[in-house]
Amino acid sequence: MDVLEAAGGAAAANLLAPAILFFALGAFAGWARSDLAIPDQVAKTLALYLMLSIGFKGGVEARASGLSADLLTAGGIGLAMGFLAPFAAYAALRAVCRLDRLTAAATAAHYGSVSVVTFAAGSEYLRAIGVEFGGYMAAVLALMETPAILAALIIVGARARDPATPYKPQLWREVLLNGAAVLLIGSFIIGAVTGERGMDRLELFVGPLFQGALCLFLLDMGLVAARRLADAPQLRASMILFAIVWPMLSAGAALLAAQASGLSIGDATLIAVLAASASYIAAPAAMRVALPRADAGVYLPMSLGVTFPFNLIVGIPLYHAAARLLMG
Amino acid sequence: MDVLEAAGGAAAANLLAPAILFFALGAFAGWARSDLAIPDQVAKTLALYLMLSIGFKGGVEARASGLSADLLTAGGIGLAMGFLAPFAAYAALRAVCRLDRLTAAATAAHYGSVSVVTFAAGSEYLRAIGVEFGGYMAAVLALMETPAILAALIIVGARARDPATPYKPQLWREVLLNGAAVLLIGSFIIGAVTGERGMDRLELFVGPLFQGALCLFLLDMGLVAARRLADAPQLRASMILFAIVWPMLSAGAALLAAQASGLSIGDATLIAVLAASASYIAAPAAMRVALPRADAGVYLPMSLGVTFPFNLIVGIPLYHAAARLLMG
Amino acid sequence: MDVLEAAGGAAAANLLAPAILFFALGAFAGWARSDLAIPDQVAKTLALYLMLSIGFKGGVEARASGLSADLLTAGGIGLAMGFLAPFAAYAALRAVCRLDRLTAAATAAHYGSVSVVTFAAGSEYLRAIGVEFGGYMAAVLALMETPAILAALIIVGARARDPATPYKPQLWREVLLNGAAVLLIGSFIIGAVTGERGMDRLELFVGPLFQGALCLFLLDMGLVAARRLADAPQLRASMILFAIVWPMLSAGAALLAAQASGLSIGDATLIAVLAASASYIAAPAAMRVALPRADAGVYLPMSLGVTFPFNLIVGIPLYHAAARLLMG
Amino acid sequence: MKAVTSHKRTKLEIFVEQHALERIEAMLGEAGFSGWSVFAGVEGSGAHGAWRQTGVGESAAYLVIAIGAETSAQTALAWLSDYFKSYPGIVASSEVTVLRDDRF
Amino acid sequence: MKAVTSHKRTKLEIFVEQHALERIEAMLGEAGFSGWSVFAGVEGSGAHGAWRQTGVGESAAYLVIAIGAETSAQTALAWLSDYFKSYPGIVASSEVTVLRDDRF
Amino acid sequence: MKAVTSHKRTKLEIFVEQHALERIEAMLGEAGFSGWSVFAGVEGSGAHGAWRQTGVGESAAYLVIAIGAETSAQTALAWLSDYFKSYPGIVASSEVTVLRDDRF
Ligand SMILES: Nc1ncnc2c1ncn2[C@@H]1O[C@H](COP(=O)(O)O)[C@@H](O)[C@H]1O
Ligand SMILES: Nc1ncnc2c1ncn2[C@@H]1O[C@H](COP(=O)(O)O)[C@@H](O)[C@H]1O
Ligand SMILES: Nc1ncnc2c1ncn2[C@@H]1O[C@H](COP(=O)(O)O)[C@@H](O)[C@H]1O
Ligand code: NA
Ligand code: NA
Ligand code: NA
Repeated sequence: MDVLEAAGGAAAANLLAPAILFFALGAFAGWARSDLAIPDQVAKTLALYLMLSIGFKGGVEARASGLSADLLTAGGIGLAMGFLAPFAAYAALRAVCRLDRLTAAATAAHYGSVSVVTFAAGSEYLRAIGVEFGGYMAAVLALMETPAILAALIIVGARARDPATPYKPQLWREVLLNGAAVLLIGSFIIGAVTGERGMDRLELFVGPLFQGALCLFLLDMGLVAARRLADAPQLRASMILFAIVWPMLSAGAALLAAQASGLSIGDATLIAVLAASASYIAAPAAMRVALPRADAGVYLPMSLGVTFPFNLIVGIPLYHAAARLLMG
Repeated sequence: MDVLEAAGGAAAANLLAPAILFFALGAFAGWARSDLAIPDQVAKTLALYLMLSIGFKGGVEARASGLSADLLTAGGIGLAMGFLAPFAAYAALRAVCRLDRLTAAATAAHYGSVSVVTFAAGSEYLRAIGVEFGGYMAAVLALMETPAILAALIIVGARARDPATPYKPQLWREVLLNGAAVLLIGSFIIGAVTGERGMDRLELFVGPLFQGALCLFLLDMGLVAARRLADAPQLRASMILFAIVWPMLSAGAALLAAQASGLSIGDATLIAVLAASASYIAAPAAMRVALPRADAGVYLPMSLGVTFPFNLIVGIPLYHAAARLLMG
Repeated sequence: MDVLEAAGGAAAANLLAPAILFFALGAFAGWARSDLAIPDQVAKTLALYLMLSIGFKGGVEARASGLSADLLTAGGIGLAMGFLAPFAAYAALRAVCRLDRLTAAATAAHYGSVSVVTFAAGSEYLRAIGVEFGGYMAAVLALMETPAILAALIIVGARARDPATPYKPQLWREVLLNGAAVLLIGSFIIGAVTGERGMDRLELFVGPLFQGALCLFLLDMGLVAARRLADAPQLRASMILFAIVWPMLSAGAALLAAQASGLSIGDATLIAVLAASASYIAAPAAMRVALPRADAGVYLPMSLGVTFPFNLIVGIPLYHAAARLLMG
Repeated sequence: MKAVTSHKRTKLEIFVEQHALERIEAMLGEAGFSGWSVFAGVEGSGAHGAWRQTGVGESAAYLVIAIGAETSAQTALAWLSDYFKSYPGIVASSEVTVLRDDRF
Repeated sequence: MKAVTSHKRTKLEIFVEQHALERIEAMLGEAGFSGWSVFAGVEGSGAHGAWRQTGVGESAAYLVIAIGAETSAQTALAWLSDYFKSYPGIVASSEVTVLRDDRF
Repeated sequence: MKAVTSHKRTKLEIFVEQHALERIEAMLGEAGFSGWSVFAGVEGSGAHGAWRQTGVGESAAYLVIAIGAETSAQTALAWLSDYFKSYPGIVASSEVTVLRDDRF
C-alpha cells in the first residue's frame, strides 16, 4: 500500500535525521556511562532558545496567515485534550500500573501536558518532508502546557496540601508564570507584533541555527534519558507499557478530533504529536511544588526515559502516517 | 513639523524592534516574578560576545575608512565628557538627591561611564532607519568607560581609603584591565588589523547572530532591571528624577559639542547615547573595590532600573530626533 | 628561494588570522592579570561544539570521497606514531629533563596524544590558503587520542597502581569513553551516515559559526595558557626546550612517513600537526586517574603553556612549508 | 598580631529544592537572621532518590547557610521541621565562632 | 513555637576531584549514609598545587557533604584514609545537630 | 576496619566578594594554610543588602573554606577583622577533625 510504503520511507528518513542521530549518540554515551555532558547552564539556555525560536517563528507565521478559524479549532482541541486526558490517564494509571493516588495524578499531569522538544522534532520532520502546518501551532503548544497540571490538582483535591505545613507555595506562579510558558507565549506575541520586519532581523538566529541547537539539545536529552532509565530499576513492565501505549491512544484521539473539525494533515499531525508527548520540564517543576509526595522516580523515567524517545523515533512518523491514512 | 513626525514614527519603530520587545518581555517576567532566568554564565558570555562583536566590527570599519579627524574629534568629546560630567553629576546628586559623599561619587562614576548595550541598541536603531555612523565610535565607547571612574576617585580624594585596612586592592587593574575594556579594545584592534579579510571569516558570527544575541541579552536585562527596581523600595523620587533628567542633559551637552565640531548626525546621535548612558557592569565592579562604603542599593537601581530602560525605549529615538533638529 | 618566501608569507598570514590574534589577546589579558574570563561551562561547551563540528564535517566529506586507501594510510601512520612516540618521548624526558618515572610517562602520554584545537587551527589554515585535505583526517584525529595513553600505562607498568588503595578507577571508561572521543567519533559517524542531506541542515551551524566559536575558544585558551605559565615557576629550561623541539621532531617524522606512503601535501601537513600537537584535555583527565602521583605542574604548563602556542603560531605554517619542501 | 574578640553563634546548613528558596529566605529574615548565602549543588542523594543537575527535568538541592543567634536558629528549625514533613530536604545546625557580634 | 527534638550526627566534608565522585558516593551508600550533596568548587589550592575551574585541562575540587551516623562516618574515613594515599583531596569531620533522626 | 588516627584543626568559612579572592588566598598562604577551596554562591543577603548571581552588575558572595592550624586561623582572623571594617563579608570558624595531620 502506497501510504504505508511512504510512511516506511518517511520513518527511515526520520531515523537518519542528524538530530535523531545525535539523540541516539547521547543515549549511547549515557548508557555506556561516558563522562560526556552538556553543562547544565548551557542545556537550560538551549531549552530557552528553542522556546524563543518556536514562539517567534510561530508568531510571525500566524501574523502572515491572519487569525484563522483553524487556530481556534486547533486551540480548542488542544485545551480540551490537555484538560480531559489526565482524568482518563489517572484511571488507567491506577488500574493498570497500580500507582498510589498522588503519583498517579502527577504522572497524569505529565502525559496531559506537552514536550516542547517533541513538538520541535515533529515540526522539523514535517518541514523535511515538505508538509505544511500553521504557525499558530506554536500557540497551541503553549496553551497545552498547563491545563493538565490544573486537572491533576483537581483529581487529588484538597488532600494534596498538608495542613501541618506552614509553607504555602505560590502555585499559580509556578504553573502560569513558569519561565518556559512565559518565553514561549511572549516570543509568539513578539513574532506576531513584529512580523516579517522582525523576522528579517532574526532570520538566521531562529532559522538555520535552530537545527544545530536542536542537535546539541537532543544529544543532552539522550544522555539524560539514558541515565534516567539506568537509575530507575523500579520501572515495572506495566509502566513501560503505559508510556508507549498511552501516547498512541492520545495521538489517535487527537487525530479523530482533528479530522472531525477539518484541520489540515500537517496541523493534525502536530496536534497528535502534542497529545502524545509528555512533559519533562514544566510538569515536574509544578509537581515538585504541588504534590511533593508523588514519586518523581516514577513519572520522570516514564516521561523522559520511555515516552520521549518513543515519540521522537517511532511516534512522529507513525502519527503522520496515520494522519495521511485518515485524512489523505 | 516634519522632523518631529518622523521622530514619532522612528520612536514607534524603535518600540517595535524585537530586541526592545524582548526587553519588555523580560521586564514583565521579572515584575510578575516568573522563574524565567538566563543562567548567569550564559549572560556573562553574551555580554562578552556583544563587546567582541562591537569592537571587531568597529575596527574593520575604522580601517576601511582610515584614521579620520572625526575619530579624534569624537574621541576628544567623549573623553572630556567622561571626565568632566562626574563633577557636575556629583554636585547635582549631593544637592538634589541628598546622597552622602561616597554614594554620590560612586553614582557620578556610573553616569559618567557608559553602557555597552545601550550603545549596541543605539547603533542597531541607526542601522534600522538607515543612518550612517563611523566604525570608530566603538573606540570612543571604549575610551569613555574609565575616565569617570578616575574622576570619582579624585572627587572623594584620600578619604576613600580606610587606613585601618591592610588590604590594598590593585585598583588600576580593576579599572584599566577590566575584562570588558580589554575585550572591547582588543577586538577593535583585531578588527583594524585583519580588516576585510578577517571580516570575511567572521561575518556571520559578528553580524546576523548579533541580533539574536542582543535579544537574548536584553531579555535578561529586562529581568534584572525589574528585579533591581522591585528590591529598591528606598529609591526616592529625586533619584528617579535624576536618573531620567540627567541623561537628557548629558545627551544635550554632547549634541552641542558634536554640532560645534561638525560631526555627522549618526556620530552625534551615538555620542549623545554614550553620554546619556550609565554603566552597570564596569562602574559597579570598580566601585565595589574602590568605594566599598558607597551604597550599591542606590546606584544600581538608578542606573540599571531607571536610566537603562529610559534610554533604551525613549532616549535613543529622542536623542536622534534632537540631533536631526540641531544639525539636519 | 620561492618556497621559503611563500612560507614566510603564509606564516605572516597565519599570524594575522583573527583566531590567532584572539589567542594573543587572551594571552595578553592573562599575562596582565585582567579579570577577563570565559565562564567555564561555556568554555566546555565550545570545546564540545568544536569536536562535534570537526567530526561531522569530516564524516560528510569522508562519505563524499568514499572510503579511500588514504584513510587507511593516514590512520595507520597516526596510530603507529601515537603508540610509539611516547616510548621515545619518555626516554628523552628522563634523560634530558630528568623527570621522575611517573611524571615522564604522563608527559609522554600528552605528547603522543593530540590537541583538537591545534588540529582545528591547522585545517582552518589550510582552508585559508586553499590547500585541500581529506575529510577522513577527522577520523585520524580521533584515532590518535588514546594510543599514547595506553603506551604510558605500559611504560609505568604495574608500579603505577598503589596496592594500598581500595579504589579501582574504571580506567578504560576514562580512556575510551571520554566525552571528547565519543563526541568526535559519534559526530563523524553521523556525518558519514547523513552525508550531504545532513549537511544541508547543519551547514551554517558547523560552518561559518565555527570561525567565531574558534576565536572565542582561542581567546580562552590564551587566558588559560598564560595563567598556566605564570603559575609554573618550576618549569626548567630543559622542559621548555623539549616542549618546542619535540613537536618539530615529531612533525618531521610524520612528514617522512607521509611522504613515503604518498599522502597529499594537505594530509601530510595535518598529520604532522597532529604528531606535533600535545593533548591538554583527554590526556590530563586520564593521567589524573591513572597516574595521580605524576606532577600535573609539569605536563600541563609544557603542553598548554608552551607547545600549544608554539604550534598555533609557528608550528602550523612551518610544518606546511616543510611538507611543500619535501613533497611539493 | 592584635587580639580578635570572637563570639558564639549558630550555623544552619539547610539543603532544599530551588522552589523553596524564596520562602525559606523570607522565613530566615523573619526568624532574626541578618544574612545568609545560597549555593547550588551539582548532584546528590537522599530519601527522595538521587539527582544530578542537568538542566533538564531535575530537582537539584541548594544549600542555604545562615549564621545567627541561637534563638533565631530555634525559630527557623521549628518552621523547617514542619516544612520537611511535606517537602524534601534536611537541616544541620552547629556552633561557630564569629567576629563582629553586632552583625549577627 | 513548639519544641523541636534534635539529634547528634557526624558531618563529613570531603574535597575530591571529579573522577572520584561516582566511586565515593557509592562508598558512602555502602558505609550507611542515606544522603549526601555535592558542590563544585571554582578554585583552590593544596598539596598538589593550585587550580582554577576554567573548562580546559583543569582538575577542580568538588565538595561532598554527607551527614550520618558516627559509625558510618568511621567506615567512610577508613576508606578515605586509604584513598588519599594515592589521590588528591582531604576530609574534615565534625558534629552537627539534625532534626528527624530517622532519616540519617 | 583499621583504626584511623585523627587530629583537631580549625576550619574557616569566609564569605567575600570576588574581587577579594586573590588577596585573601595569598593571605591564607602567608598565614600558614597549606590549602583552601573556593565556592561561588548563587544568592544571598547581608548587611550590604541582598544579591543574586545574574551575570549582570551584581556582587555575589564567594565562600572560601580553609582548614588549618589554630595559629594560622588566628592570624587570618586578625587580618580579616581589619578587612571587614571596609568591605562586605563575614567569617565563621569552628573545630573539625582531619586525617593526615602532616598535611595541615
Ligand atoms: N544525609 C545527608 N547529607 C547531605 N545531604 C543530604 C543528606 N540527605 C539529604 N541530603 C540532600 O538533600 C536532598 C533532599 O533530601 P531528601 O529529602 O532526603 O531526598 C538530597 O537530594 C541531598 O542533596
Ligand atoms: N586545608 C584545606 N582546606 C580546604 N580545602 C583544601 C585544603 N587542602 C586541600 N583542599 C582542597 O582539596 C584539593 C586537593 O587537595 P591536595 O590533595 O592537598 O592538593 C585542593 O586543591 C583544595 O581544593
Ligand atoms: N549571617 C550570615 N550567614 C551566612 N552568610 C552571610 C551572613 N551574613 C552575610 N553573609 C554573606 O556575606 C555577604 C556579604 O555580607 P554583608 O557584608 O553582611 O553584606 C552576604 O551577601 C551573604 O552572602
Ligand atoms: Na500530552
Ligand atoms: Na554616560
Ligand atoms: Na602528538
